[in-house]
Amino acid sequence: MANINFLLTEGPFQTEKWSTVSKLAAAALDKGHEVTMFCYLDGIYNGLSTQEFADWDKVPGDYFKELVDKGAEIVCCGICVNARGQQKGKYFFEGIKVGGIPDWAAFVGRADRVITL
Amino acid sequence: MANINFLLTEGPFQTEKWSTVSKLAAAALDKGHEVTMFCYLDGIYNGLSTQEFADWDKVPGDYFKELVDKGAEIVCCGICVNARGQQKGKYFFEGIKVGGIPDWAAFVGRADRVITL
Amino acid sequence: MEKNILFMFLRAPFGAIYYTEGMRAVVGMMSGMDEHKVTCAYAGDGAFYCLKGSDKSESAGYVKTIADISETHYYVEKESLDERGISEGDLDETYKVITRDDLARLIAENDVVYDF
Amino acid sequence: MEKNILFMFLRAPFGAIYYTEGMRAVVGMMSGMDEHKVTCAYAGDGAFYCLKGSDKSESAGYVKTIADISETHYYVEKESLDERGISEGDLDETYKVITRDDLARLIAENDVVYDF
Amino acid sequence: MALYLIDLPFAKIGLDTAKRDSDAKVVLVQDGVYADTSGLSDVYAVKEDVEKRGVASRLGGAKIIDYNELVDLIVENKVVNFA
Amino acid sequence: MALYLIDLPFAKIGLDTAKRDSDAKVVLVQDGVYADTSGLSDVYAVKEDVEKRGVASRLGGAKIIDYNELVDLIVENKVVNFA
Repeated sequence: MANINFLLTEGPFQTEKWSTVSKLAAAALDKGHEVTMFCYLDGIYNGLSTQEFADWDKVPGDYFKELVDKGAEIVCCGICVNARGQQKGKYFFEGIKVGGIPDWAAFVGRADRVITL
Repeated sequence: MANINFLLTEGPFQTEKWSTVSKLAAAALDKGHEVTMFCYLDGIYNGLSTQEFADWDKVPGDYFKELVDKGAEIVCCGICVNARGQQKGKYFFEGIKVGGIPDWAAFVGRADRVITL
Repeated sequence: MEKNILFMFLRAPFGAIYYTEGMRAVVGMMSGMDEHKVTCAYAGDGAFYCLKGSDKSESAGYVKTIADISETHYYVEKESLDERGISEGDLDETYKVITRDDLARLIAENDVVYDF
Repeated sequence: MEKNILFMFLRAPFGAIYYTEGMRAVVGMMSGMDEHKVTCAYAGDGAFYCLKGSDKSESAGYVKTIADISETHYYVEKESLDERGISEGDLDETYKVITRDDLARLIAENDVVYDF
Repeated sequence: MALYLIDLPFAKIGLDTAKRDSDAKVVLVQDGVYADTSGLSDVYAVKEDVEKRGVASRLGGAKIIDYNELVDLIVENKVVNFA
Repeated sequence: MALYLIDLPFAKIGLDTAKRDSDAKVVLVQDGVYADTSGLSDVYAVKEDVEKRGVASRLGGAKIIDYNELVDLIVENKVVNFA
């Protein structure tokens, strides 16, 4: 089994990167691989538990919540979180952590593969 | 004097559109023009009053707050605000309103010029 | 005041949300008090959206609403199609092919020109 | 485990924040427990950043920190320069010109390849 | 008179369209100052964007303008957005 | 063996670099499925992205794969990111 690290630098809705990353990571977890993810820049908005969008059955955040439930380790860049007004991740899903680039560097150290999207 | 409407579809930090728009709008207001702005898609994040970024003297939000103080009318798309987990603009600057596309359509109706960035 | 508005869809569809949120905007522009008239033009990477097989389910509701309000034209630019190796036969019939000269004329005719 | 990491800067600088937040990331990669080794390469529209006159004040602090940690190379790709009409004389001396073949070699040599 | 606001992602089609308008004025904003405007005569570029990128010498005959001058151009001309 | 992950913005340089690697496998993701991969032989494209865009007939000999197969390719090959 492999350890795969994802770097996600864009937020939900605006581009489809949240969708590709969350589905690819889910597939990796289902196959028994380890998944870590660092959310950098606008990527941190994916941690929010407060998304409401009636047009879709599931909001992007639901996919990230499911990754955490399946055992993924997700860390959001704290500098980015506070710069973007998200108050230390006050409204993030439980299990999505606020950390720093050292956490990302450690993920890369443990990773067999690194994917950026 | 002219009425200028801005459409802003990207958020703070990630791209420099927030900077161009806020500085151009400030220049227009200083010259005595009327300014309206509709924040759509990720543009709604510019309304947040909770940004904290120690590397810069001013955060992007400060520039939008100044536009409101100078008389600009700024409306953020409510569907985008809630979809992006920003809870009806709970943490937006006072004076930055949450509305809908009809507000934008009305801005365009009143505008002599329309700028998108 | 009622205005004539040209919405140009220039970004590759699906990678970014503009292709569908732009259509939401078109509906809003037409249904407000001013009853703006809107024309839609696909060009650049936006032209890919006009392919027959591209998934238009997200904007189908908007297109229907637009049709109920007023007659609206959907154009796609020939030069952009040629650059991408797309022939007229590859296109959904909703989209009428125009040249870049025609696009320039649409730009000149409309009061407001949006890039999406 | 220590890794060799290539950071490729591919986006036009200033329009998006990647040109400077990427350098923040480089510092972080080098200063963690694993002490990863980083090489930086500018290519595509990223090559514009290497122009003599481009404002490097936002990343100057990171570059200094990086130099204090270990010797790090900054490359810029010749093909990207040529496509943009940039000659070697237009470049800041920090950036060493390499060919696309060299870039392919750097990609092969490094364990991790990031696009910024 | 129309003023074409040009950023890099839409520069090619925007400038090519502007060439079909004999009264076109072009303003390069943000990464648009990297664009190749050969074949166009009435070209402006935003000072702050030019200075950050260090591209003044690449701009040929483009006039460098600040935000105040850009506001005046916007007020005087219909705006066409390719930014 | 290296797997090049290609999206449209970096497709040109990414594919051109992949051509210099005789062991290259290329995976087109997202808008990358619009890219021109002529000159490359071992090309894959993500099913969901191909179907949304309706470009199956434009892909030449590219193999269409789902996320499960992409995971396998990622695990089996070093990944080079141009996405």
